Amino acid sequence: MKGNKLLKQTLFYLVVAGIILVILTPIYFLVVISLMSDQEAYDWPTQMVPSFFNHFKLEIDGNKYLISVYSPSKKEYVSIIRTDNFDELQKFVRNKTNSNIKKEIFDIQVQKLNELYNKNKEEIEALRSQVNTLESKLNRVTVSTVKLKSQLEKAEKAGMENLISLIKDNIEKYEKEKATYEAQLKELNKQLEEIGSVKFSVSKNIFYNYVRFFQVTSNAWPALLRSIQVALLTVLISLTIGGMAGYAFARYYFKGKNLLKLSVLFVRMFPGISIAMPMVIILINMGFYDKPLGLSLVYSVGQIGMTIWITASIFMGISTELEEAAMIFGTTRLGAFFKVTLPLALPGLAASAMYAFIGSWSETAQAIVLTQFNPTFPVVVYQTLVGAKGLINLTAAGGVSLALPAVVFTLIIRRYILQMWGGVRV
Amino acid sequence: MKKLFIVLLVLVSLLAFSAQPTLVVSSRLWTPPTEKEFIINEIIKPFEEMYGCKVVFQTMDDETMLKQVKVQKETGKITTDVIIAYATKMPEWVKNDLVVDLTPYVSKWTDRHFSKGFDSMTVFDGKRYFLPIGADVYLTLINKKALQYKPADVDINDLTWEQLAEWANLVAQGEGEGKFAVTGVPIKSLIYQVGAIALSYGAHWPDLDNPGAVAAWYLVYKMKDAFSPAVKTYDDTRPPMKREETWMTVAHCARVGEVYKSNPTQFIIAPAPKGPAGRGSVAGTSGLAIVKGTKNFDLALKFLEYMTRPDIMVKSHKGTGGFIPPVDEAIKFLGNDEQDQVIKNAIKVMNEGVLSYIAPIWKDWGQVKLVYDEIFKKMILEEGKLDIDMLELYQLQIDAQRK
Amino acid sequence: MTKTYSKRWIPYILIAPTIVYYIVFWLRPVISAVYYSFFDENNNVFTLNNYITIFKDEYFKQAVVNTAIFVIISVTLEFLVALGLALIINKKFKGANILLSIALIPMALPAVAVGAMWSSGFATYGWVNSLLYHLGLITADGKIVFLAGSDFQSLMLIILIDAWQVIPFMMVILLAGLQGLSKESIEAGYIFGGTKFTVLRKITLPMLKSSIQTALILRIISAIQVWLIIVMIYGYRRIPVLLEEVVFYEEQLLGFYRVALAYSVIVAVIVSMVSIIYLKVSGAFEKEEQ
Amino acid sequence: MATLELINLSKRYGKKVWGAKDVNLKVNEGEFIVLLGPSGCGKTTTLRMIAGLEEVTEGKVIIDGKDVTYLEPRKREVSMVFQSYAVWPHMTVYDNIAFPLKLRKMSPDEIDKLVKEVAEMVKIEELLKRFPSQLSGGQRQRVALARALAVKPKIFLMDEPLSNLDAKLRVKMRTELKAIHHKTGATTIFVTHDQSEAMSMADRIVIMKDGKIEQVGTPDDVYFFSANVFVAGFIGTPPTNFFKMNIIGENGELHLKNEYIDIKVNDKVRKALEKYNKDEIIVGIRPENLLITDNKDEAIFREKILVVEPQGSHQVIAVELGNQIVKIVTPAFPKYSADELINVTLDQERIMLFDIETEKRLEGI
Repeated sequence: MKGNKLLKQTLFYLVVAGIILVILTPIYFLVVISLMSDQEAYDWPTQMVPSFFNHFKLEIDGNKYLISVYSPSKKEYVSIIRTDNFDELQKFVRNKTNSNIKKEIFDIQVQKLNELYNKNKEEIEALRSQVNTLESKLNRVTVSTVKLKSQLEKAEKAGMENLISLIKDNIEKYEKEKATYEAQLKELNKQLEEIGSVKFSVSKNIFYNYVRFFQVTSNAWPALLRSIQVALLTVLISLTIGGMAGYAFARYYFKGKNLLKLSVLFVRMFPGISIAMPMVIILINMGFYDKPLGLSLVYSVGQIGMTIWITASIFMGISTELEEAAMIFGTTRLGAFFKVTLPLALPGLAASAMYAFIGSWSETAQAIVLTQFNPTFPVVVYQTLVGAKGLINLTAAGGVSLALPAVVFTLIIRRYILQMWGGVRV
Repeated sequence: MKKLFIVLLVLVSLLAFSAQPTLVVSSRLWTPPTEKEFIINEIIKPFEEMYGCKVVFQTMDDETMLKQVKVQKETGKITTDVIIAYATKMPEWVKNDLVVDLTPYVSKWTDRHFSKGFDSMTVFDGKRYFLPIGADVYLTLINKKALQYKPADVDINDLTWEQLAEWANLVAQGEGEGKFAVTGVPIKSLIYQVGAIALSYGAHWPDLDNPGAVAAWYLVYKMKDAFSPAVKTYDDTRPPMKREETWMTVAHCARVGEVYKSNPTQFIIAPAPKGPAGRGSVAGTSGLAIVKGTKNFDLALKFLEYMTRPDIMVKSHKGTGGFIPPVDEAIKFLGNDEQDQVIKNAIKVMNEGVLSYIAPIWKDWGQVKLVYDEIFKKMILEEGKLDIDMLELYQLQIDAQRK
Repeated sequence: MTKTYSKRWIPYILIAPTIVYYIVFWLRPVISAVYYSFFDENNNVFTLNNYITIFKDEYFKQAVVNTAIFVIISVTLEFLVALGLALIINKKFKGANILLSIALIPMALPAVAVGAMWSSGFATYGWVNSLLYHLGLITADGKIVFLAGSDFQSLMLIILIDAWQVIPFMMVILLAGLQGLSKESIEAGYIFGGTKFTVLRKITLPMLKSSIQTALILRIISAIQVWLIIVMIYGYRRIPVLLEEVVFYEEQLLGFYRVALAYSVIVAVIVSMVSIIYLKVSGAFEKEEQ
Repeated sequence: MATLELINLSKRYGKKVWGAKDVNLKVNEGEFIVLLGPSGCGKTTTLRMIAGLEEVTEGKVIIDGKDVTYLEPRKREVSMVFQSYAVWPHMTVYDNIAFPLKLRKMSPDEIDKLVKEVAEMVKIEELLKRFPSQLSGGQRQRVALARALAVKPKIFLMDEPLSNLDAKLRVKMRTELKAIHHKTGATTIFVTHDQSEAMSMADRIVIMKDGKIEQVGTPDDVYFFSANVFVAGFIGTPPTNFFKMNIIGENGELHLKNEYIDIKVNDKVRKALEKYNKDEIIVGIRPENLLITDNKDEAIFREKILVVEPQGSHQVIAVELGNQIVKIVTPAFPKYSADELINVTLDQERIMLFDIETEKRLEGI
């Protein structure tokens, strides 16, 4: 019996752990990718943790330096650039690996490398030419093998038994040959690495993507402030207007109450995207276009309904008698509201405000249409990300920067979220 | 929580606004953050210093730009001064009377000649509305890993479509999965990728009912196993190429250029492959134009003059993706640097190639694109059967989009 | 009788701002959208062509079917999982609060982040396969091509991705409802011989009805209007759904803005009908009338 | 201290439902009035109309000769103790009491003095710094009381203030409230549904039913001279036994008779019945007025005991007549037990007769 209970409990916690994993894994990877360099982010398999150091290999090839970086995924060095210009190399390596190679370190390594190279010059050249021959041999064998394989498929389809065995023999022969070449090549490369290259490690700037994201996102800071402005205005508008209606819902009976209650749903029924254009015209005529206020006026349309529901449920939780007591003891109806009901509703209202805040914080689709020179933060992030299609790590950094405030706010109001939704009814 | 609000309010109220004579430039070109950074710092800054003004350089997609300016016109409050739009959208700009006819001003500039090839897109009824900038063609991009499967007789810089197809098939056979990338998501660039082949085979692109087009689709059909299995979801060839999910592609020079420049030791860049009719590629260009009704016309004109100066053109095009400067004089300013690879290859295609442009004869180009997307999905990916009769039926859909 | 002290007007004063606001910022644009959906883009004459274009479009039927499938499966799935989660969190156990905190995170993520997360995840060389590889579940050659499935499979994938983000929202509403239930009535269920399942089905759920209604109706309305996540992962027209088509007509094609408006009207009509049917069937109207 | 007058006070909800109808009441200075009645009888509505919390449909509320019917609550100079106490949870006890005073623009010193004074009066001096959430129900009740006292109102309104307390505390508070009233002499309107509360505290009780006043009177009045069947039935525990009886003249004597009971009336009753010209009548007999006797001849009925409920000081005996349970209260001794056959007679001095149709009490008895 006891064992049974233990088993049940373990099972229960396993389920809980499973749920947490399912929720967190994608977010975890988004964060990990945002901390990875361009080189790491596109390697397969994606590493479970971002690296904190980059290991470089420097070689001389022709008159130029060839620099490679160690890829933990491939477990080998991957060449990244060949150049004779240090500034170019430094800039490239920084963008590619998020490591800044200092001139002094590079010079020391170059000196070492030159010594090594001068000492083994002939050997290196010989090895390199051997590698080249081997590579072309390998190429020939590979191509032949693959061609034979596709012939084999055709033969098998046609059922030509005699050909099949013939081809198979050939493939076997080629593959053996290929294996030898590969082994030799590996050996040669290893020798070449020993006598012709220097290796060194440089720490990686783990937050480089974030720094870079804010660098390349024009006007990120003003946009951020503007976003806060828009969100606060949205909160203000939706909370005053929606809060008033919410109070009416909680305290009074009036005609059309049910209809208005459902209007929250009606507002959601017409696709918001399609009214964005008429909205632009309205806002321009009112002089609010491309202004934070204009944007918050639009956001509030969606938020007011929710605020009504939520505030109504909050106000319903506050006894009318408290208000009546205040009225008896000397306040006006309004005074009773401000001195008694409002302070009591404040935590719930704050939560509802945060809700509206988050809602307007991450909205992109309408903001793109409704702003021009004064975009909100999500819009600049979006614009950067559209351009950064081939830079998933930068995209991830942008996404995380955008998500972070919203997530933090959500966690702050977590305590109140349930209270907010407590009395909400369709 | 109260305190938090107060702090935020103070922060917001600290927001200062600066008032300066400013030129607003909206561009669909140079959207990648790195490119935008380069243009702002290396190209626009000198201009600002030269004329003591401020330039707001915004990047956005063509549709948003058009929508914004349309609304500005409708409400009579023009705030955008200069736009950089793509060729396919130019007719819309002209039709809606949103841009200024630049012919009288441009004719006075003697130090530059815009590439004739793009006149069909930028000049309407003999009036030049757009100054071409950032032209594009298609280029081949190969990951060096594919080299091991390269048939011996193939010269990458003189590749034919047949060779590329064979090579791609060998890679697929050897690796067990297709490694060739095209953009399989609708309304993206598939029509140009197939167009490059079709033009190489002498097709009258984008029509489907001619031998060249059939030959092109036949080639695509032969490559049906060479496409990456996830090709249907590529809206851009950059991520799969960088991820090494695919090893080969023929794509827009800017995209290809970006991937190439992300690791020049890993990739090989080459002109688009050849066919019996030559090196086919669809070409396009973006264009600078001045928005009608701008209050800063003089400054805007100065900006256009500056941006299209051959040396500035080369500088801006070299510093960014892989677009081609569409002024004849630009070639003089190109060096022999390895970094010029992309532009050089692109110019090679532009000079030698069988080029075609998107003619302004379509009601809606997106619908034409969709036809290609559908053929690719249905015939190549799903059924694996090339049906020439069906091509003729699809031609009817294309014809329906003709004005 | 000098002054009439009446407060009957107070509620109307309180709701007036909301109504005015809705009229100015919602009804006006909606009416103009509906109005223009009946007019030709070029020469502004009355026409039904915008609607005819849609009904003739073969993607329209597909969009309706796909949307229906999406709504039915995703709402059912999300509801069941959300209910399960809510029941789990509602149990007082160590870490229930942590679980709630974590469960709320997806709700707060902006679309941009979600798009980046999943498109980098479900790419064949993305992190999902990497994770499976690290866990030893697949080999380097055995990568699962998530995005290459048939249209139906793709739709299912979208449903899963969407569920990941939407479940917390439903869970919060249900959990709030659950916490508001009186413990005694549920305990009474056990006392009088109910098993866990019967108590859940016969007592807890019926008592939770209005929370369930709220969660479902909000979810159904937004599920009919799903599009962004689909476009972010599959692009336009691979899995046509209603709103994706609206956006497609509006943003991707030139000169189809009014068709897009007409499409919106159709979507709005569909959403309203579904909502009304739902509210009727679930009995929300009757409750209102009491 | 003030007088209060309600003239034809009515409250209508919607089109037909009356919360209170034609309530007329005159309250003298310093009087302790209890509004008593079952739930939904309109007593709270009436109280709220006096307070100004409920809109008056018709009629007038007059305080100290001044018509306040349409005055805001705060201008009526009344104070109130609510059923749920309505102690503001976001203020300390001190602030709760001081808040109304601040609103009256009193000086801080004055406020402090007053707060201390009332706190002492209700014995919560040591709780002043606490928040309501840290108080027990009884303590909160005292806070509400202190708050109401502090403002020195013209009229003191109490809406079932004791109903949320446990039984023992309720009885204790009763005494305290009464004492405080005695000390302050404030005109008080007290709403309750508990008749023992009403009886023990009220100077006068107003009994209401369905929005109307049934009877106004001192506790003794309403108990001994209940105006109608409802009041007679409502007041008193166990409730009055009612019998529908026929008036029959036999051998020159008048009998009230039904299937089980036969009462030979005395002169006083006979006199009262003279003006009554209907055949049937309702007879109300309080349980303590039914007496158990050994004398068979005196008995009005004879029946087996159904149940005996000992109460310590007395015992309640139930017998079943047909399907009507009749209750009898007798002293603690002698003890009776179930199934015992008893003879029951009555104290005719305390018999109550009601008109069969109007249910009103016959005059003169």
